[in-house]
Amino acid sequence: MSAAFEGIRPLGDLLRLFIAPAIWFAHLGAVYAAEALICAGPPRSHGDTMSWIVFLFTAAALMCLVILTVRTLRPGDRVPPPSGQTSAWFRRITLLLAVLSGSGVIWTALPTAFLPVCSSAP
Amino acid sequence: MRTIPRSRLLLSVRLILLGLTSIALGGFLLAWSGLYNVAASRGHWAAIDAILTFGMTNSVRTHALGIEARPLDSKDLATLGAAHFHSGCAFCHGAPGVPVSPIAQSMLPSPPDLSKSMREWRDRELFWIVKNGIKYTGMPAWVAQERDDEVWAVVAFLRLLPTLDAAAYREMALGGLTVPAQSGREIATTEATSGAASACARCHGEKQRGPKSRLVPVLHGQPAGFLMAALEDYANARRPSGIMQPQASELSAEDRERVARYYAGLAPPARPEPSSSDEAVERGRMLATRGDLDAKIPPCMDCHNTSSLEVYPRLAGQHAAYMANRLRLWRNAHTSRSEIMAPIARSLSEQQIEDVSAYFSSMHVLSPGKQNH
Amino acid sequence: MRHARSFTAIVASSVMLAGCGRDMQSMLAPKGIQAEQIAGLAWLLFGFGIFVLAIVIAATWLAIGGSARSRRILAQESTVFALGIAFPVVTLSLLLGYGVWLTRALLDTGRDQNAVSIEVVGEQWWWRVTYLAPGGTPVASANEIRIPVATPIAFKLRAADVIHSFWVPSLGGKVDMIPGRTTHLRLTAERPGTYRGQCAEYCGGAHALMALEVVAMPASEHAAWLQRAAMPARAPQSDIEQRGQDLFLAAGCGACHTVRGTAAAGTLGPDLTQMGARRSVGVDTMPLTRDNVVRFITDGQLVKPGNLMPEFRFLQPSELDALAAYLLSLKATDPDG
Amino acid sequence: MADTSTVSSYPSTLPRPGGEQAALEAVWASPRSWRIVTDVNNTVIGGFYVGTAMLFFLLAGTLALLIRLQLAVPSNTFLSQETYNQIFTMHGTVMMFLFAVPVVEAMGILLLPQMLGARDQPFPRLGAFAFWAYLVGGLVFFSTLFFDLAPSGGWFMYPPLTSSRFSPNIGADFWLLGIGFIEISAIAGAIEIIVGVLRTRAPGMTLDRMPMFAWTMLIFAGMIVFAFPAIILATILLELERAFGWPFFIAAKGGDALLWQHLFWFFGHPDVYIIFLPAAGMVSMIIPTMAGTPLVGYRLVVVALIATGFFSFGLWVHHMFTTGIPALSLSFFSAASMAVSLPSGIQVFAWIATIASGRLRWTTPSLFILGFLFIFTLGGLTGVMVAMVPFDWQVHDTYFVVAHFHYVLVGGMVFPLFAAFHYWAPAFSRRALSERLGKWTFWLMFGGFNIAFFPMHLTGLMGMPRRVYTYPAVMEWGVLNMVSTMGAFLFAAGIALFLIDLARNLRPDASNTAGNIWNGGTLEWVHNRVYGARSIPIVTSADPLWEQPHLARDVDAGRYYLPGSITGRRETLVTSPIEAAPQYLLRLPGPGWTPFLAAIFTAAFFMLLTVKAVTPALISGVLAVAMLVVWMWDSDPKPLEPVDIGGGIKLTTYASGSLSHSWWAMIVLLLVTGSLYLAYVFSYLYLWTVSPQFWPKPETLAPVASAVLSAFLLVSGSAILVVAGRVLPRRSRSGHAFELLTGLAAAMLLAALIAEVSAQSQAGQRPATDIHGALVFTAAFLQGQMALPILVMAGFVIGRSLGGRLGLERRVIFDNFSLLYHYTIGQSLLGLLLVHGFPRLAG
Repeated sequence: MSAAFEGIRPLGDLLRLFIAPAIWFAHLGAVYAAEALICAGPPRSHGDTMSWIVFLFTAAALMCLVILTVRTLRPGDRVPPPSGQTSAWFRRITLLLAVLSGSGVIWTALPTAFLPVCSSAP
Repeated sequence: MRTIPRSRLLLSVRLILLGLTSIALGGFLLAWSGLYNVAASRGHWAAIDAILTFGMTNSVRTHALGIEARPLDSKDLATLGAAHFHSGCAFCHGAPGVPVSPIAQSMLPSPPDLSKSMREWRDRELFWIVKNGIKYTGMPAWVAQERDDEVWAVVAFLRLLPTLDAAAYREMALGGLTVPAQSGREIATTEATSGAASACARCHGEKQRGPKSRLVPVLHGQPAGFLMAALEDYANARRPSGIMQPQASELSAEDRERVARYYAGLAPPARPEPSSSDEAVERGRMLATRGDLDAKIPPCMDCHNTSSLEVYPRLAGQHAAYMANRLRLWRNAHTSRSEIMAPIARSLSEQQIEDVSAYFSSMHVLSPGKQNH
Repeated sequence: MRHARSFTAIVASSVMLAGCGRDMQSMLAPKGIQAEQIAGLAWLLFGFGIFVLAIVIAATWLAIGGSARSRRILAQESTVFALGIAFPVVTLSLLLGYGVWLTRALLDTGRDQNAVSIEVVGEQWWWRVTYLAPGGTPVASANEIRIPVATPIAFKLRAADVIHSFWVPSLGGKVDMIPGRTTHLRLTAERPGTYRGQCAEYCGGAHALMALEVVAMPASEHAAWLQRAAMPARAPQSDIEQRGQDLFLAAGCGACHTVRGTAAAGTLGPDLTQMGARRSVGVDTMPLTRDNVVRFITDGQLVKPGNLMPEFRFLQPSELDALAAYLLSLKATDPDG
Repeated sequence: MADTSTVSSYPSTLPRPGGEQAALEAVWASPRSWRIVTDVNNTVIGGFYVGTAMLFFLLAGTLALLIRLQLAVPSNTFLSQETYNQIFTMHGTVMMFLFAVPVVEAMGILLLPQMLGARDQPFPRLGAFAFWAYLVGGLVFFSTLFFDLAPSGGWFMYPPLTSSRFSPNIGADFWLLGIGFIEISAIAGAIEIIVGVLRTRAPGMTLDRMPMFAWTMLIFAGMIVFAFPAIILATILLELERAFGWPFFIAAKGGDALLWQHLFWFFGHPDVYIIFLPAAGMVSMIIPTMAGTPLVGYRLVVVALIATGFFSFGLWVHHMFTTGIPALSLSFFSAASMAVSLPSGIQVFAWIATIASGRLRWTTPSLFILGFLFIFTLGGLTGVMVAMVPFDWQVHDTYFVVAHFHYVLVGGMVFPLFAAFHYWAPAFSRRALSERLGKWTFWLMFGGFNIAFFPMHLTGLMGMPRRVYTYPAVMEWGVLNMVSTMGAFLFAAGIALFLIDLARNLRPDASNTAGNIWNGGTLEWVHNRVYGARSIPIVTSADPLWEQPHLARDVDAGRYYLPGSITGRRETLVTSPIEAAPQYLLRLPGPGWTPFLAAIFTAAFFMLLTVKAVTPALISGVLAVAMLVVWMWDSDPKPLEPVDIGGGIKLTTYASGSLSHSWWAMIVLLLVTGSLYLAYVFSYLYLWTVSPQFWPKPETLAPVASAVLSAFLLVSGSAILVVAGRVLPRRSRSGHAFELLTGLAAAMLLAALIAEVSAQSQAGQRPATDIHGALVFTAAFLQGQMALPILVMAGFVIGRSLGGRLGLERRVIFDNFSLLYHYTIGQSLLGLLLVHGFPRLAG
C-alpha cells in the first residue's frame, strides 16, 4: 500500500505548471470584479481607487510569479523526484509559463493607465 | 445463447416470403375477377360483416387513445350539440320523435338509430367518430376539422340523448322555438317544416329571447354589416365551423342580408348572466379600455365601440363563455393571416381572456346603437 | 405566388428608394467623426495583418524550399522564440496601446453639454424615436432619425422586448439595446446625407428587415424641421382625406398608432403624425408610395412576416384609397421632403 | 515498480507460449453482426463516434448550403423567414455541439489508447454510453428540423428572445435539454480521456515523451471540465425560467439578459480552443512524420498548449464588446485576447521550424496542413483585429465576424481533421486513402473555402449584418454573396470527393491494416489490433519507433509487457501519471447491453421531458438509473493475487484510494460539479450587482437558526459517513452497523435539503416572484441535483455491502461514494453561507 501515494505525489510537478497561468487568470478576474463592484456601487469619482486596486493586484500577481520563478530555479529542500531529467523539463516549462503569464498580467493592467472607470458609451 | 443454423434460417425466410406473395396474388385475383358483390341491396356475408365491425371498432378504439376527454356536463355544450344534431345528424340517426329517414335506412351499413340504442363508446371514441367519420359507411367527417369544441358539443348531447323523450328532445333541439302549426298550403308550397331544421332562432333566439346556450353568440343588435360578413365567411369556408358553414351555405346573399338586418334590428334580450367576480370585471375593464402595453395588447374598445366600423362586432352584453371560447380559438389558430383578432388573441393570457369576457358580458346594453364606452 | 410578386415589388421599389447603396451603410465610407477614427484603425489593422501574414507565408516557403542556411536558422528553437513570442509581444503591445488610446479618444469625442439628445427604443421589428428637446416637449417619431450636421448627438438606447443593436456604420460603431438597461451612443455626422442603419443583434423573426435611416441635415433646417414636427398633425384638407381620417379612427387604427391632434393615441405601434414626411413605409422595406401604404395595410405579413399589425383585408379599394390619401397627407410641409 | 534493471532486460527474447495470442484475441473479440452495439472497445466505439460526428458535419453542411442559396441573390424567396432562422440556428448548433467537439473527442477515444500503448480506455463502458447518448440525442435533436420544431433563437440562444414569451414553441426547449444532455456526454468523454492519458500510458512514457496529441487531448479534456459546466448551468437556469417562470433573465423581476451572455461565452470562448487544440495536436503529430524529423520546440508547444488552456478562459467578454459595459472592463479582455494569440504564434512557428529542420513530403496530409497554416493564420489575424474594442464596435455581428470565425474554425479544425483522416486511415483500414483523390479534395476544399469566406470580410465591412435572411439589392452586397455561394458549393464538392474516396478505399479492419506507410514514429504505428498492440513496450523517447530499433517487431512478437491475457479478462496497465511506472493491472469490462440501453433511456428521458410527456420521461429515467446500477454491479471486481506482467514485474490486480483510476475519475467529476457550482455563485453575486434592490432586508430573511439546523444536519451526516468508513473493515463483526450508518448519512443530507427549502418558503421566498427567490431556490435545486445520485449510490453501496461485494480491501465503491458525499456536504454548506450570509452582509 506504500504505492498508494506513488500516484499522486509526482503529480505536483504537473500541477506546478498550472500555477503561473492560474495567477494570470486570478489577476484578470480580480481586476474585472473590482471594477464591476465599484461601478455597481453609488456613482462617485472612483478613478484613483480603481488605479490603486489595479496597481496592488498587479504588484501582487507579479510578486507571486517572481516567487514561483525563484522557487523553480532553486528547488531548495524539495526531494528530487525519481527521474531528474523529467523534472528539469518541468522546471523549464514552469519558467516559460511564468514569463508568458507575466506579460499577460502587464497587458491586463496596461489599459487602466489610459481609461476612466465605469464610463461606457463611445 | 444458442443460434439457429444458417441454412434453416434461410429456408424459413423463403417460406414466409412465398406465403406472403401467394396471399397478395390471391387477393388481387379476387378483386380483379369482380366476384365479390358490392351491391348495397345485398348486405355483407355475416363473416365479412363481423370482420368489418370488429376492425372498425378496434380502429376507433386505437385511434381515440391519445384524446383526453373534456368535462361534458355543461348544459350549454349539450344544448348547442342538440341544435346541431337536429339539423345535421337526425336525418340518418333519428332522434326521439324523429324517425330515421327511409332513404338513410337503405344505406349499407344502415346508420344506427341513436334514439333507440347507442353502442358502448367512450367519450373520446365518440369524439373521434364524430370528428373523423368512418370510411365506407356514409358517416361523414366533421366539416371544420379545427373546431374540436363543436365536436365535443355533439358528444355532450349524445351522452344526454338516451335520457330524452320526444318532448324534451324537441325543447332542447329547437331551443324553445315554437313553430306554428302550418297550413296545408304552407306545407305544400314551402320547404319549411315543423322540424325547422335551418331556423337560426333555434340557437340564436329571436325577439325578446336570447340564445339558450351561452356558447352561442348574442346576435341581437349587432351591426348588419358584421353579421353579413360573418355569414359570408361561413358560406365560403373562410371561417371554419361545422355548425354554421352548412347553415350559411344554404342562404343566398339576399337571405343573408335579410336575416342579418333582422337580428341587427332586435333589441338586446334580457339575459340572466351569472355575475363573475367584480375584480375580474374590473381587470377586464382596464384591459378593454387601456389595453396592456407590456403585452402589446391594444384596448378592445378602440374597435368594439358604437362608432366603430360596421364590420366590427359590438361586444357589450355578449356571453362570456362564447367570447372566451372564440378568443381561445383565435389564440390557437395557426393560419391566421386574414384574422385581425388572431395576433391580439395570441398575446392574451388565459386570465386576461377570462377577465375581458367577464367584463363585456357584465356590460349593460342600453339599446342597439347606444352603448357607453 | 403573391409572395413572390410582393417581394419583387419590394426589390424594384427599394432600388428607387436609396441613392447610392454601397456608401449608405459601409464602415469603409465614414461620414462621421467616430466612424472616421475607427476606419483609420481598421486600415492600420489591415496593414498589420497583411504584414504578419506575409511573414508567415515567407517563413513557410523558406522552410519548405529555402536554402539550407535559411532552413537551419528557421529550425532553431530560438527562432521560434523570437518569431513566436518576442515579435508578437512587441507588435501586440503597440496595437493594444493604440487601441486603448483610441477607445479613450472615442469616449471623449462629442462629450459636451449642448449635445442633441435622442432616445431610440428597439422593438420587434422597428425603432421608436423620441427627440428630447431640452425644455421643449418630446417629439415622437419612428424608423427615421433626423439629426443636425456637425453637432454631437447623444443617443439614449433602450429595448422594449428583446435585445437589439443600434448601428449606423457610416457614423460609428454599434451599441446593443438591452431590456432593463439604458445604453448610450454618441455620433456626430460631418456632412448632410442619408445614412442607413440596421439592427445588428439577432432579434428573431424579421430581424433582417429592421433597418432605419438617419437623415443628417444642416443645423438650421433641422431646428425648423423639429419645430414643425412638434406640431399636431395636419388636418384633412380634401374630403377624401377626411374620409380617410374617419376610417382611420373608426377602424381602430388609433388603438396602436398615434396621430397627434386626433383621437388616435395608441402607443403600441409607430407614431404616424409625420408619416407622410418619411421616405419609407414598413421600416425601410419599401419607399413611401400610395401602393406600398396600401400593401402594408392589407399584406403586412408578407412585407414583414410576424409584425404585430393585423392585415386589414376587409377594407374595400375605395376605403384603402382614402386611408392612403390621409396617411400620405400627414406631414408638416417640408423643404427637403 | 519499474526499476531500471528490468527495463534494460527488455525486450526478452524468450519464445512466447503457443496459444497465448489466440487467447488474447478471444478475450478481446468483438460481438458479431447487430450485437456490435453491445461492444465497448475503444476502436469500435471510436470508429462509430467519428462516423457519427462526420454525419452531423454533412447534415449541418447541407444546412449551410441552403443558407448560401438563400443569400445568393438579394430579396430571395427560396427560404421563408422562419425556416431560414431555424436553419441558421441549427447550422451553428449542430456544427458546434454535434460535430466540432464530438469529432475531436471521438478522435481521442479512437487514437489515444493506441498512441499511449494501452489496450483500451480506462472506462470502456462509459465511453460507449457517452457515444450512444450522443448519437440518439443528436439525431432526435436534428430531426426537429423536419417537424418545424427546431429552435430559431440562434445557436447562442440569447434571452429574452428565447424566453417562453418570445419563443413560445418547444424548439428552444429542445435546444436546452438536447444540448445540455449532449454536453453531459461530452463531459463523460472528457473524464475518460483525462484518466486515460494520465494513468494508462506505456511504461516509461513520461509526460515529456508523451505524443503531442495526447497532450492536447489532456488540455482539451481539462478545459471541458471547467468550461462546459458554465453552459450547463445556463441551460438549467433558462429552462427553469421557461418551465416555471423563475425570472433569471427577466429585467422587470431583477434578472438580467446579460447573465446568459456571461455564462454562455464563459463556455463559448474556451469552446473555440477546445475545438482547436486537438486539431493542433494532430498537426504536431503529422508534421514531424511528413518532415521525417522530431517536433522542434516540443517544450514550447507544451507551454503554448497550457497557456492557451488558461488564457482562453479570460476572453469571454470580448463577445460582449457592444453591450455597453464599461470600456475599462472591455480593454481587460482586449488585453487577454492579445495574450491568447501568443501561444498560437508559438505553435505556428514551431511547426514551421519542424518543416525547416526536415524535408516535407508533398502528401495529401501535408497539403491540408499547409492549407491549415494559411487559413488559420489569416483567421488569427482577423481575430486580433476584432479584439481591438473600437474596431469590434463596427464589425461585431457582421459578416466580417462570420468570415473570421469560419477561418479560425474551419481552418483551425476541419483542415487538420481531414489531414488526420488521410494520415491515420492506414492505421485502421486495410487500404490507405487515395493520394490522387486526396489532392483533388484538398484543392477543391481550399479553393472553395477561400472563395466562400474571404468575400465575407468585405460584405461585413460594407455593413451586412449576420443572421439576416434577406437583404435589399440596393445595398450592393449581391455580387459578393453570389461569389460566396459558389465557393460554398466548390467546398461541398471537395467533401463529396472525399466521401467517394472513403467509399472506394476505406476498409476498416481491426486485425489487418495498411500499417505504417508514412513511417510515423509513435506507438499507434506498431501493428495494432482491436486490443491495441500485442504487447505493451517500454518507451524511452518521444518517437519510439524512430529511436528504438526493432520496437515494432518485438512488440508484435509479444516480447514486452502483458503479451497475453493474464487473468483471462480484458486488461490494461495502469501507470503513474508522470513517470508512467507500472502500478497495477486493471481488469476491463467486456461487451454488454447496459451502456447502450442506459444511453437510450437517458436520451428518452430528456427528449420526452422536452415534449412534456412527464410520466414516460420519468419511467425511462428510472430505467436509465436501473441500467446504470446493473452496469455498476459487476464493476470493481474482487482483488486477485499479484500477477506477473512480464519482465519480472509483479503487479497487484486491485488498487484503492488515490492509486485507483476510478478515484481519479471521481476527482475530475467533482471538479466538474465544483465549477458548475462556482458558476452559480458567480451568477448570484453578478445578479446582486445588477439589481441589489431585490435583495430582502436581513430581518425578512429566513432565520439564522434554520441555516444552523441545516448546517448541523449536513456536518453530522459527514461525521456519520466517516464512522461508517471506520466500521467498513470490521463489517463482519459489527452486524449491519455499516449499512445503517450509510443510509443514515444519506438521510441526513436529504433532511438538510428539506429543512432549508421549508425554512425559505416559511420566510415567504418564492422562486417565481423575484430574482432573489429564484436564486435561493436554485441553490436548493443544485443541492437536490447532488442529493439524488447520492441516494441512489447509498442504496447501491448498501446493496453491495449486503451482497458481500464490499470489504476491507475491496472498497473503491465506498471510497468514491464518500468522496462525492463529503464534497456535496461542502457545496451545500457553501450554499447555506451564501444564501443566508450574503444578504445579511450586503443588506
